Amino acid sequence: MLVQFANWVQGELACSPALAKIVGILLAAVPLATVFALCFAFTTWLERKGLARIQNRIGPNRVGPFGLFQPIADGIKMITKEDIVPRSSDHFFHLIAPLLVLVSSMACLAFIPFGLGMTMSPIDTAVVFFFAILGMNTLAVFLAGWASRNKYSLLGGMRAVAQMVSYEIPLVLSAVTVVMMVGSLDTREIVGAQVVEGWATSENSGLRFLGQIAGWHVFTPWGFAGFIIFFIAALAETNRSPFDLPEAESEIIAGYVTEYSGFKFALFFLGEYIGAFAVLGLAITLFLGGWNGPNFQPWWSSDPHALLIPGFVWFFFKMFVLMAVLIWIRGTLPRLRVDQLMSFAWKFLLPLALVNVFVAGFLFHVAKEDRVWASVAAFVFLYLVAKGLSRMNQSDAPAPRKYHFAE
Amino acid sequence: MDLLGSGIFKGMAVTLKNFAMTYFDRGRKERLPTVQYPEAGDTVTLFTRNFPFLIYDGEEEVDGMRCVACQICERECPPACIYIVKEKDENGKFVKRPKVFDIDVSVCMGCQICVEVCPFDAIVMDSEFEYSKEDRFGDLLFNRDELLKSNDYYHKIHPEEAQARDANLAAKKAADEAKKKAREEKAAAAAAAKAAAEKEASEKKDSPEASEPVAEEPKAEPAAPSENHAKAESEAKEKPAAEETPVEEPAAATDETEDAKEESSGGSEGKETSEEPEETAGSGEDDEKKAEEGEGVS
Amino acid sequence: MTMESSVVAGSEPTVEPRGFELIEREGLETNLLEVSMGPHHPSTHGVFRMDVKLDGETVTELRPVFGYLHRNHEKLAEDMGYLGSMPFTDRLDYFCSMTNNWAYALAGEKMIDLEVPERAEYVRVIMAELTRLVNHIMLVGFFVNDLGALGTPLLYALREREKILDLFEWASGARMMCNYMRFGGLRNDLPEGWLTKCREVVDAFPYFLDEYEKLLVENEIILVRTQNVGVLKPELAINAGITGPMLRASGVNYDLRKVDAYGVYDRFPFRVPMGEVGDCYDRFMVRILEMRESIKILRQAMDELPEGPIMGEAPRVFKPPAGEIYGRIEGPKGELGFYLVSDGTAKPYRYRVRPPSLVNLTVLEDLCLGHKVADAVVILGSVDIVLGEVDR
Amino acid sequence: MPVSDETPVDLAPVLESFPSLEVEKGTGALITQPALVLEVVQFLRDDPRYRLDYLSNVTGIDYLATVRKEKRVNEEGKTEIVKIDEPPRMDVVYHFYSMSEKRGLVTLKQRITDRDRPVATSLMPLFRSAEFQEREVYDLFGIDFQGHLDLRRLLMWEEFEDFPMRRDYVEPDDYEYEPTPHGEVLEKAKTHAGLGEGGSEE
Repeated sequence: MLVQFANWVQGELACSPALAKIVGILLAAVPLATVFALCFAFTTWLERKGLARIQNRIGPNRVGPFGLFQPIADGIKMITKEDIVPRSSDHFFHLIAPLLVLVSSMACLAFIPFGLGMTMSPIDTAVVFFFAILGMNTLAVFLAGWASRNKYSLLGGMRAVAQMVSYEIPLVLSAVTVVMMVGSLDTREIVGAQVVEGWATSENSGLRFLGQIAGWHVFTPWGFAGFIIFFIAALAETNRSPFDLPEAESEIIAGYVTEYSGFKFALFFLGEYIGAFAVLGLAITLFLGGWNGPNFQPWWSSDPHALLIPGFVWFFFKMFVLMAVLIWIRGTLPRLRVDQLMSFAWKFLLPLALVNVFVAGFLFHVAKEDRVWASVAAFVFLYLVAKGLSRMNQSDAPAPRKYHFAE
Repeated sequence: MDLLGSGIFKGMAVTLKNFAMTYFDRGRKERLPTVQYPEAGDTVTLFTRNFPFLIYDGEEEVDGMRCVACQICERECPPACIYIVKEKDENGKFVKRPKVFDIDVSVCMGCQICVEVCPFDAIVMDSEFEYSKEDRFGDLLFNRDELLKSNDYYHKIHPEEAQARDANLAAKKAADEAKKKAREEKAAAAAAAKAAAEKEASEKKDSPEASEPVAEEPKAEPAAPSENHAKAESEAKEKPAAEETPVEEPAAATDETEDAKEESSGGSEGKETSEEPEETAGSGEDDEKKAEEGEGVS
Repeated sequence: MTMESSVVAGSEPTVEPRGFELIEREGLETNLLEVSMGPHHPSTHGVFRMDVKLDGETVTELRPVFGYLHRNHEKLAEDMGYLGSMPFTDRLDYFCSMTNNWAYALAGEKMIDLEVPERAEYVRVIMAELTRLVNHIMLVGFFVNDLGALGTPLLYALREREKILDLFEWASGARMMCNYMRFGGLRNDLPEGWLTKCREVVDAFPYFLDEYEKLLVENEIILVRTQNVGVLKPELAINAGITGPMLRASGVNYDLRKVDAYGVYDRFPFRVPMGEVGDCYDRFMVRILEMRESIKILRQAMDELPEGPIMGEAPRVFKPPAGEIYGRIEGPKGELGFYLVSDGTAKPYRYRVRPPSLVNLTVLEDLCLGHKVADAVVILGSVDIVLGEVDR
Repeated sequence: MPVSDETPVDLAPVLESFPSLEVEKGTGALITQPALVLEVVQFLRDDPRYRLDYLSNVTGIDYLATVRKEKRVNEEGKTEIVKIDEPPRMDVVYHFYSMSEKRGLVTLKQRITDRDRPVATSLMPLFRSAEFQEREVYDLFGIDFQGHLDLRRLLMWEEFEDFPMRRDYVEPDDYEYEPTPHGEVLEKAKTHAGLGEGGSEE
């Protein structure tokens, strides 16, 4: 709808191409910013409620029905709060850092196809651009830690750099498998490749239904392993539990956001969630079929490409499911230690991701015919590799112990 | 390690179960223990205690007050949050009533020691807990009139305890009555002998009858001055003897021993701490006299 | 911060200043990072400070600093009668007011040779074991919270603790500051129906523990975070006077409930769980296993609870003969001792609390050296301190 | 009544080895001079008849100069009350147990006669558990422990000057204004209100 509206406006403004371009960008950017700001608000509510239920509490229930207006109340509180800047901090960078986090996260969203024709910046090298811009996040976080002039902030900033740089490699490597298999860096093409064409446009409604799922990359051995690696690395990349070391509240207070208050803190908060949306959005695009989902032929249309449920509904549904998983993980797991975190990245995820790339190449080039057997073999192989790697890393494998009693 | 991360998945199953169970009725009781405070009721139990209050019997707040300003609670209060000034009538004599009875509830820790030491069941613990006030200092300093609450209220918040206390009081009163009667008879019989003995006593020693510990009942009239004087002397002799025994009589005995203990503890404290209210100075006597004043009320 | 102590009466104490040194590494001249963790740090369990020197993230020096909550409890107690200190003992270790009461009552009873009625002894055992449950469950909750688990286990622990606190409130009138025990017995008898409710709570507790263990014990992250972290050797543990679960986690069998058999503990068969390695995981597990043993004791004590008076022939105000006594019990945190010196008056001449938390802190630096900052927090969590008791 | 199952400790061997030790009347505590204490404790710790490997409690006691009354039987066979001048002193009290042998309790007191400049010997070289507890004694009583490696204030702040657990300690007169029913505190506080520092806003 929005797209059609945008096209119509651009058509009307065709007389002056420059103006049309600016209006076009605005028309794409404004809904993006609004929608994701709303998503952010809803996610904070969801997170608070979900965590509360996991912890046997009720959660916010005073502001609005089910506490739904709690994010608004929080927002008002954040905006009206005093903005405290430490006297000895680097004021300019202290101000810039939260903006940079938000901007880089927001920019990443531009490459995600939310629905058919709903990619804000449809370029051929979207995946590369995505990772390039995501890398800016690291810089911003370190800037915040450095500029605050606080030892905890500095520790948090350094942890963030170490962690994000290490986890970016398995993240990219697992994305590489998809790029290899699809043969394109364009996110739209990657989504398109996950539809089984023959089924999706067939007359049989059952096949049509399945056609939208069966091609998801997550159902292939390399895709499955890739998705798990990608997901774990995404947790670390977005500083979510159990990899939330840069802001580990039990060790370094709040890490790099220790010295932030008021609206700047809210920006960090917002930026982090938007970053999480972006990375999850990429995960959906790469492995979970993007905006495709089980769908039906609308009764009013005979167009084989027409869908009953619009694509963006599927996309946001998937995003919130993944978000819920993040919340669930956050409610359950304790945090890793710095050295364990790093060794997990370098000694486990990275080799596994590399092996996964080889497996993907093998399947793509060698075992084209015997697909089923090759797939099973690849699954088993990947599992064995993962297990072997974990064995190798922990020479004195921690295990539950038996205890004896003295009478 | 059989499966990678199996422990983690087990843990996640537990949290998922907890998440889901909060939406079921059975789970709600078990797993959602939150009480929505202002709407849902409080959970006051039988012995719930917060801060003390003073009981009065009947309708009249001040007249029905059980407290006789014996100051035992003031002395025993561990954080020293009670402050008592005795009331005097026009003649400068003490009335068995506190003029000032302040409790600084910002200091009070609700330990219930005052309730335990009170021989008159006059101070008990309240279960009220909503004490938020606008003024941090002044409003949290409760004076006598704020502290006074009726016995009916006490019956309402701690029924069993209140009944026990009432029964205890009634029994004590009956015992006192009987004792008073007996003493009146005794006093009448000994009156003549006493008058004669008094002369001797002023020079030498007291008569043996007078030296036995006589506990005055709470509701009794103030004794005549001459009698008082004699008793003061007798007590002065009695006290050191009481102090020598390291362990005093058990508390949970008849009211007579209880009274005796109050006497001795009150007396010795009166000697040690010179912070006894200076009103007593009006009588112009020494320590014994002070102790006796304390006695006269209890 | 100066490392020298202030000069006092007497000759100057011998202090070996542990200085601030520059370390050279591959031509780089770097400083150690000195971080003051606390007194308002999220996971120092109260107003506690660790002056930590970090080489990167590795702890090279750690000094515990405390006293922020110091109120000179001992001096206060010397200024009031024996009974007057009883409510103040509640505030030592505010999780375990019942055991604190008991330890003090025990010392006082030793001093004036008081007999405690049997029913009171049983109720004391019940209360003490409930307190142990409260303390250990809270400790485990906070411990996992220190590991970074966003409070989920902690809130489960709070949920269970609430039930026990309700029991305490029902019996004593207050949830935490119970002030329930008296020299020679208890302040009041258990109310009607209390025992039934207590049985319910105790019977439900193992199910909760099962769930808790499922959530935590096999979790790989907890395993890697706690095993072989902060290893306390038994020799050092004995020498440093470590007591309680922390000592037993190092494999030393010393439980005062067995050794002293105070109260009626000799009537309950129970086992004392032992650790082998002495690391954080052992300390964590020993506490969980102790809870299971506590439940056994509780069940038996409730079954055998005799009828009778709850208060012996005990005076409320007493003057013990001149002398001194050291009474100790196995508190949930370790040996809680009360040392009373009497000069024959109604006030103690000297009143001393032997706080298990304070003594257990002695080895904190030894445990933390060479580990990461994150481990220091976890180790502190496994030591189990309550600042009300450390600072007194 | 509360029984201890621990074996009572026979003090004879240690008294034999250290003839200068005394046993305090009434309490049964060993009394030693600061100079001797390390040897005695080492003996108690290492001798197989004791093996007191666990130092439980360390504390101090402050005794001011007092006159003690004692009943004595004089030459004529009559009891009379004798007044004895007790010089001021300080005791450092140690409670020892044996974890390995389940033995206890042995109380050891270091008696310091010079109360104005109290110097004791630290047990930290032998027992780590003395570290914090001796620091606490130093902090609250001002007893200087020779041989303690890290003798600093433990509970009071570093700038604090006096030793609060001493019997003659006078609390500083620095009340803040706060409405209280206790008149004299209020009066004291009011005098401070004018002095600026230490007083309060009101």
